[in-house]
Amino acid sequence: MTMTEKSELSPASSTRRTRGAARLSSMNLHDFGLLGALLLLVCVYAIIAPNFLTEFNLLNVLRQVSIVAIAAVGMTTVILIAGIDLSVGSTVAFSGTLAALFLTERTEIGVIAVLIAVTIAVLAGAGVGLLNGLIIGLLGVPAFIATLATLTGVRGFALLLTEAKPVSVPVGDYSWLGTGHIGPLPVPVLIMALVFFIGYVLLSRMKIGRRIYAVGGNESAARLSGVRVTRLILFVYIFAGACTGLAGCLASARLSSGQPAGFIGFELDVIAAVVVGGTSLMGGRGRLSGTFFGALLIGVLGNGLTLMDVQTYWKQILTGIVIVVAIVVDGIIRRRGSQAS
Amino acid sequence: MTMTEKSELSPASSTRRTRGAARLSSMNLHDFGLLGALLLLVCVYAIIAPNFLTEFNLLNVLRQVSIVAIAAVGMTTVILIAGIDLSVGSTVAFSGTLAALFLTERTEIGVIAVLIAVTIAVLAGAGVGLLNGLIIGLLGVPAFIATLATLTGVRGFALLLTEAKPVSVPVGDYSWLGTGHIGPLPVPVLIMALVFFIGYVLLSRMKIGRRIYAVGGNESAARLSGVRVTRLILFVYIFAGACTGLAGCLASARLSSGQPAGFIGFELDVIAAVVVGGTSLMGGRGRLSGTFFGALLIGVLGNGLTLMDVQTYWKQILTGIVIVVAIVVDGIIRRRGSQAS
Amino acid sequence: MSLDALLEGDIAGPMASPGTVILRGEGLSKAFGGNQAVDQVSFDLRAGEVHAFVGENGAGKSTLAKLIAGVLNSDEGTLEVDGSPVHFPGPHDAQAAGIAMVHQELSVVSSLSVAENVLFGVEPSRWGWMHRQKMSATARKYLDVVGLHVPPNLSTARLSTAQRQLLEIAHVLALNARIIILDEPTSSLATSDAHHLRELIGALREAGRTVVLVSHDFDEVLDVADRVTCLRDGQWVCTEPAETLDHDKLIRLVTGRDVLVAPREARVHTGEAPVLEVRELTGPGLVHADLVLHPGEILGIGGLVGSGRTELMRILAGDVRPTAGSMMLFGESFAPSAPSAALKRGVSLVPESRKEQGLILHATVLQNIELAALDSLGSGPFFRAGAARMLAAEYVEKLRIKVSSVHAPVNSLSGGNQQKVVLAKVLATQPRVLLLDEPTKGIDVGAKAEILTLMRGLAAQGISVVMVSSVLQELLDSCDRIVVMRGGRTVGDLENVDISEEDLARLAFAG
Amino acid sequence: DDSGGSASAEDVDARIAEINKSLEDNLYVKAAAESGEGENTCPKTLPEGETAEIVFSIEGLSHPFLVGQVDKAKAKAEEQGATLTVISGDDDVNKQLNGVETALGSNPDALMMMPANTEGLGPILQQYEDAQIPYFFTQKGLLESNATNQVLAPYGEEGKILGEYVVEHYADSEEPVKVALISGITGDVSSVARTGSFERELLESGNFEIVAEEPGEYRREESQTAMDSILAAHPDVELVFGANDEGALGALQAIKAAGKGGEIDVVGIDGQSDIFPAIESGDVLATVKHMQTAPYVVENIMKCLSGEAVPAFQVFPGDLVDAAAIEEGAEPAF
Ligand SMILES: Nc1ncnc2c1ncn2[C@@H]1O[C@H](COP(=O)(O)OP(=O)(O)OP(=O)(O)O)[C@@H](O)[C@H]1O
Ligand SMILES: Nc1ncnc2c1ncn2[C@@H]1O[C@H](COP(=O)(O)OP(=O)(O)OP(=O)(O)O)[C@@H](O)[C@H]1O
Ligand SMILES: [Mg+2]
Ligand SMILES: [Mg+2]
Repeated sequence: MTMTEKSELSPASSTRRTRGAARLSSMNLHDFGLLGALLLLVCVYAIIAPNFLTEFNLLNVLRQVSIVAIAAVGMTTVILIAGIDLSVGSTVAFSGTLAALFLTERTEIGVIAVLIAVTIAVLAGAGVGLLNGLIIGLLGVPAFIATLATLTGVRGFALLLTEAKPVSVPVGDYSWLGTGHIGPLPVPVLIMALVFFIGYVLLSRMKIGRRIYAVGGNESAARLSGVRVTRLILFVYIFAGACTGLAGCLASARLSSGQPAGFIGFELDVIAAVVVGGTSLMGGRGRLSGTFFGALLIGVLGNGLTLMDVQTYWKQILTGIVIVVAIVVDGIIRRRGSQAS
Repeated sequence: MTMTEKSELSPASSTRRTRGAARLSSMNLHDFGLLGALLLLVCVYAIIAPNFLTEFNLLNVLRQVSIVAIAAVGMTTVILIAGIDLSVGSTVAFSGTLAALFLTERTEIGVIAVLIAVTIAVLAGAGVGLLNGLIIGLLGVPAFIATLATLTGVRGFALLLTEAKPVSVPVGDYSWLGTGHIGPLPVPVLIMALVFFIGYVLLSRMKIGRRIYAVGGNESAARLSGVRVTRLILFVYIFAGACTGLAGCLASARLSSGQPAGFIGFELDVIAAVVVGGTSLMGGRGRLSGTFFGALLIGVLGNGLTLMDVQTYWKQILTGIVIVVAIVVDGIIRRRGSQAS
Repeated sequence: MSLDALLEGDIAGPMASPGTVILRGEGLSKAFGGNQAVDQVSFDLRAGEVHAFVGENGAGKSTLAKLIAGVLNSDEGTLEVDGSPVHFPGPHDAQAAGIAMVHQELSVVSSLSVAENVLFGVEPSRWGWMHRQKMSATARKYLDVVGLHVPPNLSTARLSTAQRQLLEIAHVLALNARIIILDEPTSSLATSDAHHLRELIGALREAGRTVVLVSHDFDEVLDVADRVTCLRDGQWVCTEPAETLDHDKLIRLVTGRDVLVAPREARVHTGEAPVLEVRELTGPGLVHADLVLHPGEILGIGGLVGSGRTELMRILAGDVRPTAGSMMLFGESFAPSAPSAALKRGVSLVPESRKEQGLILHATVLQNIELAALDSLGSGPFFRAGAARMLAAEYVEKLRIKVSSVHAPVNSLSGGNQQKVVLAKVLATQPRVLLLDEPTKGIDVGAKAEILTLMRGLAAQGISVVMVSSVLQELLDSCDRIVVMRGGRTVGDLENVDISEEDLARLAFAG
Repeated sequence: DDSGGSASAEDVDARIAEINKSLEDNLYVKAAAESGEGENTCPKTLPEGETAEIVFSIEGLSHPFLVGQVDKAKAKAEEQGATLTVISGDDDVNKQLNGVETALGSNPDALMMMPANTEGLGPILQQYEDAQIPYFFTQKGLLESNATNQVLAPYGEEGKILGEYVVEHYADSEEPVKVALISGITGDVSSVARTGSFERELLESGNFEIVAEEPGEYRREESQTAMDSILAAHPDVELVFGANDEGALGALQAIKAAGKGGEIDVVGIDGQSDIFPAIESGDVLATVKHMQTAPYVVENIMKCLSGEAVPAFQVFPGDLVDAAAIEEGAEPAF
């Protein structure tokens, strides 16, 4: 076996250490790029935006970000398999409205009722996800157009349910989900942490995570390696739908009402968070930590601009610019990172 | 050399004719599938929707479809290179508003002024396209996120321009563009025909058309075959922007006003038309004729539902269902078509 | 870690004693549209044998293999495993029955790490939870066995084609199947790795596994196979014990004729003014390369996996920019900013990976062939479809591409014919310098001879050819001069007179 | 629906009952009834010499009326020596709530809100109450809340005023007049109030037949498309009601495109500047001015912060504007 020994000395193996280092640093560099942008923004705001660096405001931002971020966990898995879910806004409205409808007739809302309402919302979201998954995985309709159709259909259904009227929830344990605290931490932030943890386990600690990355990276290869792709697509859309349903539930808890006409365009915020977080729309590449920082970056950006009393039109223009800059800078940092080593 | 002679008779060559036929029929079958769905819809409506099959109504549908269809020509080229343009709604609002701003101060609007206004709108659209192209082609930002950023930014800019006020255009030659007729045919329909003709020449009769399909099919193969990909991306987004600008101009002519806050979500209609028309979101596959029928299908669908006085929520639900069904049926017909031969 | 130890683990499915038939196909047929790819084929596989499938490009070898592996479902015929009929709706089901396949079109997932690819589907885990610490160690065992020495946590995107090929073999070993199908596993391996693979296959046989080997390399087939099944135009021709065959017999079985490669005329070009001169070229993957190319010369480039040959070709083709060094083309400086610029100067490349860089798979043969030559098809910005059709028809004829019509999508062609389409596309640009990176990868003996003849013809017309190949014998057979690369450097430049494979190998490993 | 015969009397009665029911608990209709009743004071008064800091949370800024609200509120604030911070909700309930939450962190002296919709504001308003920051509503509001003062939109009144005008305008008509309605945002309370009040007025007079109702989303392009279809289905329609002027102008555009300019009457509500030329040229019959309420609220805030009591509800219906009114010098509302 001289051959094997000799080829130990081939260039590929001599670069083992540097390569390994490169991979490590490029992984960190990505988060570093985003985190850098985030820290920069925080510093700038700390100086120029009044009341930015208060505990109240920072917890506020976290709480506001949490709903987007929870939906973004599901969206990350969808984008990792090179899919997309445009129906998120409609699903948030739909699931929140359903939960509110369940609660609205009650005079007393106890823990049990709240749990049932949460379950209803999550199941409603998972149901929409199942529908998406069936249209995409079984019927073979491209995800963009399939979820565009459910965007329209689910919205129509949500509006139909209540004739477009918002549904009030009597104040009680339910709104605690959206506005309460445990210790210093807002409840939605804690729920967000839980969802991220579940997402992390799923993507990084379980076998199904490898399959998600594989299907996104090279679907036919994954199929040839024995992945049952249709099942996986179904699973991912159902999971994403459940996350979205939970987000819808928290949104309705926060607003103490189901808003069948609300959250139009919400999916774009969610997708922006995921993509700014470094997940590739071509599938197969990305991580949840990036999604979190992406959501936070966009949330902090908007919060500071509001505090600084920037006119809303300018806010829109600046948001567009910052998103592009963030992605470009992040790309440069990553390319540098992998060249330097 | 008996073998070589034999191989002339091999299955592959004996199927030469059938393959050719298969290709022909599968190409036609696609349009046939769509056309079939369209005809079916028309037949159903002719029976159950009052006043559907009148000349007035049919011309009406065509006129309403024309603005979406014009933007869809540009969108088809973008999707063919595996891109996407989410900024279309904002660009329609922006370019129409600019054209209206130019005209609003005038008391008399002559042909020259109209031509200048059209040019302004088209250039404004092309400008946004250039911006998209630069962000995507030069900076390497994914098209989805780049145009999501311009969606936000351009909308902010349009609103800023007029403080969200619609800009009225004095009635005159300009509104003729949107509402006039030449012979029995509405002007926007004729302009649409012209844009489709230009698109057809570009995609099917010019070298650049071949390159567009190639870049969408396999970007690195196209690059190695001498396609200057960045330039092509720039060209395609500028062309699409110009189409969108023209659509914005017609929209403002039709409404006799620029609507900086209007056309939110318009891009989704445009994308739906292109994709229902059979163009693949993965790039490289699709045709303009499909786009036209796709736009028409969606337009006719909505028109008939309105005529039948279907409740707006149900309209949304039905639209979602019909889009999915159209794509699924079309896929089945195409698969049948290529198997049968 | 020896292979034997690795193979001790529980394998999927029961183990049969050597020699018993464990899989039988009866009257298998598969058609694509009107094209009968596999036509009434019957065969059997025995425990502990190496069974080779041979045949021309498009003969149906891969299709047959895919029928066994559950990737395709047959139109007619039955499959039996251990005497009972089976039906595999998907690859997953075949894997469950102990059948795994390495595909001709490489299918690693480049967004996963090397270890994740190796252990894909068999991650050390409990109840769906991965045992991450174990992964690297387990993966490294398989990597060592196939001779791929890269860190298990490296991103697969950084591997070269050959390294990916080895990775896939490691993966299929990790699946621990009892029937292992290898579809042209050595087509992009360097000679040394290919030899190593032969040893590996032998070890698998010793361990009682069944290996199906699809290959165009008859030396390899004769070296490792116990039995050989030959297919022609989708039909079974014969199944013979390997001992009864030799190289010439195999060629006749496969092609139905004698393939004669005219002996190479030794030609020396060094006196003439060079066409291309490369000095001290440095770039990604390239440390220092010198190269001189003369008119009408066929220059071979040899070397090991990852020695920088592909990177050199990409720089010459304008696909990658060098960081230092100079290039001269026909006496003028040459610094192409993009492939389009190189094409304008008459430099064309047949890239290493036809799937990723060579072809638009879903597009037609016509659309692929016309692409690079567009500038010459029609005047100004307008395109003449008629001219393009004629051009494509001409090259389909010239290269004998087996295709029903130029309107057939490229992904319906067999691997070898796809390779010819790439060649046609490049030749249609009428290059003055032709760069070929592994041009004979996956091509059958007959076609190889045709391409060789074609190259000679081009060279005779004064076109200069640079050819990278991992098969040293192929370089010796066809090139006037051979440059050897090692570690991103050119380390040897030999006139192809009286040199042997050993000379080249010695240079490639360590001067 | 067959537009041939006129609807039976029972149908009309049933429809009127339906409208009455839908308007029964309509905030705007109720608020108008309670206008001027009750009085509130602020929890704290502003120390002498300090500038009042007012946060104005508005549902969005994508409509000229909204921009007008902000402009007029700013002008009033400046006049009164207060600073006004504007936070737009970008037409989204959730984002508006974000803004209101964020503003709480800067501890303003008063909050003025024009909400996208009023459901679910309870918890955040409670936080403002806890922080002793008084809150006010402009245009849209909440019946059961501790808002100090609400100057609400007269949506119902406007529909009624316009309806009365139309009834009188067609008093001489022999046949029932065929009317098409282009409502605003589907299900939106404002649209329900305007369209319902208008329709009720017409139905009660007995001289009108409603042949079609389509949502126009308060937007010109959607209204035009809706009108295109109405014209196709009911070519004999005589009068079109737009739930706002944008809707009326969209309908007008469709009528002209169909070559029926001058044959069909159009009415709208809002009194926006675009509609004035159309009224002058006779294309549009009339509109009702929809006045910005924010400056009244700013005034009330300042009064309240200086210790005065302010009324709980106020509703100020605008004037009807027709060609005659314009001749007499009526100005657009925005
Ligand atoms: N997916 C497909 N669609 C249509 N035709 C196909 C498809 N796959 C293979 N074919 C056709 O089936 C025949 C057999 O192809 P196959 O890939 O099995 O050949 P092969 O013997 O493996 O050739 P090679 O040595 O070139 O790999 C060819 O004529 C090919 O064009
Ligand atoms: N995109 C890349 N990024 C980093 N390293 C790369 C990249 N592409 C290739 N390399 C490395 O550069 C070296 C030279 O690779 P190259 O593909 O040129 O080798 P080669 O001699 O053509 O070998 P092969 O037989 O594998 O094609 C290898 O070590 C390879 O891993
Ligand atoms: Mg093959
Ligand atoms: Mg190589």
